[in-house]
Amino acid sequence: MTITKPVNNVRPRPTLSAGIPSSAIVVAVLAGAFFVLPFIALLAGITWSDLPELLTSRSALDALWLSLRTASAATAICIVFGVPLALVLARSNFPGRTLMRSVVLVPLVIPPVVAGIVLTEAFGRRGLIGEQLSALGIDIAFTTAAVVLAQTFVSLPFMVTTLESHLASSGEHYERVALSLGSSKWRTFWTVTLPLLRPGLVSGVVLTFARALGEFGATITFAGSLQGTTRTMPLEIYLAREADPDAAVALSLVLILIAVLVIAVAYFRPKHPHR
Amino acid sequence: MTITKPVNNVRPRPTLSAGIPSSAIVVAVLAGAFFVLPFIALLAGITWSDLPELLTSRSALDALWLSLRTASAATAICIVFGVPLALVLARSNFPGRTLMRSVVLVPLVIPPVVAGIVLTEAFGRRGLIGEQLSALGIDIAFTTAAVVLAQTFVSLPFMVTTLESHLASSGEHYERVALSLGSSKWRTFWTVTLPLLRPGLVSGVVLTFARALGEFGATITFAGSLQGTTRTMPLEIYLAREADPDAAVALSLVLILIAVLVIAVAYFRPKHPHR
Amino acid sequence: MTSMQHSGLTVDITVAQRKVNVAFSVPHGEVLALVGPNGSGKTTTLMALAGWLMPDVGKAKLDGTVLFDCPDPTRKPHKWLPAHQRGIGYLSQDHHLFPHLSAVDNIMYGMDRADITGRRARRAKAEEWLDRIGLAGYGKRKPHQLSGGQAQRVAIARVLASGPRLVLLDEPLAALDVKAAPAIRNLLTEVLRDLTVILVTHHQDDIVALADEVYHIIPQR
Amino acid sequence: MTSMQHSGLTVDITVAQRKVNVAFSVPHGEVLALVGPNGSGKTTTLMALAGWLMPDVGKAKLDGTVLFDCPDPTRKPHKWLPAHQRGIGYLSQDHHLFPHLSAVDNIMYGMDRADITGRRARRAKAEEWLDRIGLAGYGKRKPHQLSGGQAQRVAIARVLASGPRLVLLDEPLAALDVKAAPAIRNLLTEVLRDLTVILVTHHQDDIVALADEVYHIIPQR
Amino acid sequence: STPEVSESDATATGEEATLNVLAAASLQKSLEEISEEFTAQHPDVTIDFNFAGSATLVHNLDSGSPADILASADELNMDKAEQAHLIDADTRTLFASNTLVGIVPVDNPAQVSNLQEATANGVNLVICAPQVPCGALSQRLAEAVGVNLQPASEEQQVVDVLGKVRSGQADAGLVYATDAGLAPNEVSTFEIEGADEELNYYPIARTANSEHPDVAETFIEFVKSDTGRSILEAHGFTTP
Ligand SMILES: Nc1ncnc2c1ncn2[C@@H]1O[C@H](COP(=O)(O)OP(=O)(O)OP(=O)(O)O)[C@@H](O)[C@H]1O
Ligand SMILES: Nc1ncnc2c1ncn2[C@@H]1O[C@H](COP(=O)(O)OP(=O)(O)OP(=O)(O)O)[C@@H](O)[C@H]1O
Ligand code: MOO
Ligand SMILES: [Mg+2]
Ligand SMILES: [Mg+2]
Repeated sequence: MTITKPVNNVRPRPTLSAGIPSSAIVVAVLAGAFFVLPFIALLAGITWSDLPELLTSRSALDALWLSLRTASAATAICIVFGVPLALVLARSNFPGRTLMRSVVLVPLVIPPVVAGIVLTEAFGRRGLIGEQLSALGIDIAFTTAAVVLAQTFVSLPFMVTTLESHLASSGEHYERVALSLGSSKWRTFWTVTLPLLRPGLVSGVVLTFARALGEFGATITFAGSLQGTTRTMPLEIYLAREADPDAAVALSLVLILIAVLVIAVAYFRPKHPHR
Repeated sequence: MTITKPVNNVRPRPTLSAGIPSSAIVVAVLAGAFFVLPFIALLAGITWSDLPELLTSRSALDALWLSLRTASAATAICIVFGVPLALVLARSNFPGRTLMRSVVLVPLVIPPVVAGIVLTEAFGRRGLIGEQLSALGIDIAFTTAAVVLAQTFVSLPFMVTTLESHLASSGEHYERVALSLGSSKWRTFWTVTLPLLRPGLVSGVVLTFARALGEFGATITFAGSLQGTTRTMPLEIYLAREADPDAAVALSLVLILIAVLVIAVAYFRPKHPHR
Repeated sequence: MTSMQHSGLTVDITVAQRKVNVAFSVPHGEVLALVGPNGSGKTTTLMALAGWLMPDVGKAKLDGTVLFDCPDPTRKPHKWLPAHQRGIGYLSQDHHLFPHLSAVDNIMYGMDRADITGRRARRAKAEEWLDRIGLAGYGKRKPHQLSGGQAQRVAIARVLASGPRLVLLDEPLAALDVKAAPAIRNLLTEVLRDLTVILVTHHQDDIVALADEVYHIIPQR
Repeated sequence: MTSMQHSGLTVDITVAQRKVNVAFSVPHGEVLALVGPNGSGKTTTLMALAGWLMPDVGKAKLDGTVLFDCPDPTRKPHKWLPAHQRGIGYLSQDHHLFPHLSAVDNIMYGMDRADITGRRARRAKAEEWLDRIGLAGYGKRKPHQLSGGQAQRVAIARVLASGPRLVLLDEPLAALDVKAAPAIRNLLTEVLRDLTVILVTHHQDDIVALADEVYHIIPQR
Repeated sequence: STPEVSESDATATGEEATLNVLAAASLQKSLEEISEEFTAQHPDVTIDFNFAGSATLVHNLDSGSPADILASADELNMDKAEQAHLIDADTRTLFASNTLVGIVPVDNPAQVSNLQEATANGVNLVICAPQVPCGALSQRLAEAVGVNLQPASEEQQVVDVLGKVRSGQADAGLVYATDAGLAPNEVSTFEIEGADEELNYYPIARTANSEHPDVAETFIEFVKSDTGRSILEAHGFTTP
């Protein structure tokens, strides 16, 4: 056998995947169909000719713009709050950790409308904290800030849970190495913990943003519904549904397109990922 | 210095945590307060004397039992569907993977009521598939099965996203080693992939179960609200709110207690975890 | 062995991006020492043979079975036997013991292939292996509760216990202490007697003690 | 060195669960070879010194500073300096290069402590280190694109470049080839000249070439 | 005067019947009470309710929800059901109506006592969105009275309006009289001039696919009977 000369102009073959059992692929295809079929039903149900008018109506555009702003703000807050919270839950051992972990997940399990009631009792004009804020002249009732607060409240659990499980499964080897190279805890956090947490952050951001974008019950109960100020896309969609369910489905398509865009961006991976 | 004799009756000191920057702890405490305060507001708002009567009413018990059954069934289905789907998304490279990933996340972002409409259009009596099923005498709309279907639809994205990010960040080294020891793909999946996926499964189950337990909009739209058959806790709570918001909050407390229980069980860790 | 064509291993591999290009053969039942400087392609070669990495161009044949045949870097290979059907035991440079299994369960993992049936028979066999590598009594430990050298020895036992036709060992003795190294070397001499083996090592002692032949990889710059 | 009390390292450590019990001292500027069979407690000792693990009972003092003082296994230690304040460079048995950083960025990581300021000065210094370990031109590679021996060398450079007062090396030469091993050994001789060092090794060559003193750990059974 | 049950009816023959009633959520309390009275007289009949917003009910009915009776909170949704032939138009009848009232928190922080004051600057007024029945009614009433509503929020449902005034988030709100009665300790009511001219009507009808048409019609009769009317009135509805 002669030695073949090296080929340089060819994309290198990747390391091989360990493979997936074929029965798992069958189930995956079935499960995929379970998602795709309703999605097709949705597309089939849309009256395409009505779409342009529906989507460019003043109220729809207002709602869309409001939703984008509030969901982005809520996601940003969830990152700022969620990362430290997940760190503390995953890597410290204070008493009451399990309790804290459960409390963080409460907004996930209570119906959103109840979340709205609870938020009112805490941050409303007569609420535990709201009253103090009111005295200081800060009134968030019926403002866009209330929308962001509601969205943050219901979506933070996704961020925290996702990040915590990633931190727990990745261990602290690299952090220890960094400290032994003289790096402070603060610097280690920024240069080691956070970059290595990337896959967790991506999935956390996707879940959080999606949940914030779809939030309805807590928003309407706590923040109200006024065009341009508090009426986000889901509220607009619900209102549209009263008169015309097809319009509701069509408006949902916009939400879906945004979600698809966000997901595509979030999952975009650099060419040479580290494993 | 004399050599101290070994101490055997003492719990071994654990390997040290790499530590958390103190500013992160401050933010975590703030974020924790953000969750705890509404929770306290919630507890403060409950009229404890009304509680026993409220919680032992026939309709509340029916709803509770129904919620537990359906949410458990939905979680089980999400595991069966979610694991293969996540595997395929994380470890294969078929064209349209990003599209598939987005489609899987669609139920997350559309408002639940729209999810209900879409499910009707797919699985309802006149739906794409529902029609065929109807012809076979299978009618799922407005049955308990419809509740499970609705819950599965809205909560599967959590399972898939969580598992996928775990699979992506853990790599395939151990799977390769197993294959090289002659283990089939199928056995490798059960003996290596799945056990190592444990932290992801735990957080996936927690998120999925919580979301299924709290599901309202898709259920009422696709399955209706019939006591004992389709009226789950969130629907019961929603009805209670009409007359008495305090009752709604009190009923939510039951959901919260269940969630806390599930979370405590899910996060229970064996004494000597492998890192 | 007379007929190298039909028995033993023949290899010819090119991985362009890593500047690796090797071609050699190992007669059935012999031990080939694969030596060369760091980065010359020893691990790359073993990975290709184990089925963890696809070479750009290459072909390998073991005892008459074609393991893979990749004539063209731009096309799918003519043949590509998946890793678990090759009958090859590979001790990688990082041992990768399964973190969720105890030492004894790690050793038992590959025994399917070794045709040892029955849970009790397997466990007995695994305990025997533990004894042979000087770690009797350590069976219940999880990998992270073992020292570097202990883990390395368990990994060696795991590969050998799986009954491979071809054994690939990437620096098996690197982490071992002055007593264990010769002991394990003796063990290898005994166990590997009838097997076809590729041994990667940087140590003359290993070559002298274990190898029938040596293949030097000369790096291309 | 005359005053061992005030300069250099004194150690006395007990980790009951691992049956580890060591006590020794290293004068400032000398190299102590820490040898002993697999599982005797070499890595455990280094981890305690580096601040990765708390001994049940123990005390260590470096150049007059108490690193830790744990008189009672049931109580909090009297003193416990956190890892990043000890000025200790630790090359662990698994090198743990940061997977998200390139080779050159890995080497630059600890230069804060070495008081090299300015990004360009650091980069230049790191390139110099790459050259010294024979890997000029490999700076942009991520760890998973390096061979075992190459990664090991980068890890050595990373520790040395961080300017530690005390250097702990756990089998630094294990993965190195026949040419690199002596070359790195020479490098170490040169770099470690004025530093206090503990070197874990199983190889007589290393001891002869590098060590001023040897401490044998005799395992307790 | 309870209507006589005909001999051909399922209940009379001892055959068991279950009625499925799709009803607007705001009717929950009154219909449940009425059904208790009804089943006391007809022990073989069981009544299962499906309470939701009226739009949801019509959607449910359209997609095959088992149902014998539809009771909606507005005529618009009943019209939709009729157009889709989901109900038997001959059985459709109005059985109750509702008027709008103004509500304020009991301590009335903004000192609101009529609709004009409720629309003043700096008063947080909440109403229903014009797309839903109570909002449409509010709009008509405001026009009739000649005020310009400047709400802080346009809610999707009456309960949301009530909830916001109840919790003190809002200073005033417009709700149905029946809703105002749900929280007598937390909100005070003020009358709106001309409100009794603008009514919201509740229609009820037997569905087209009812499995027990006779029992269903008997129940509808019962809702409209004196017993039914007195229960509805006790909950704040006006009856025809
Ligand atoms: N994923 C990768 N991408 C690109 N180059 C790689 C990758 N992995 C390894 N290399 C390069 O390929 C060459 C061969 O590496 P290999 O691991 O086969 O060396 P080796 O002979 O096993 O060396 P060692 O003795 O250090 O283990 C090296 O120059 C290495 O830097
Ligand atoms: N997490 C742990 N829990 C319990 N025992 C452990 C743990 N880690 C290590 N050990 C045990 O402690 C002893 C000392 O281990 P250590 O890693 O210090 O050995 P070593 O001298 O570095 O050995 P080697 O030469 O193999 O690297 C060993 O017997 C080992 O099995
Ligand atoms: O009873 Mo309704 O349809 O929510 O106004
Ligand atoms: Mg190698
Ligand atoms: Mg060691």
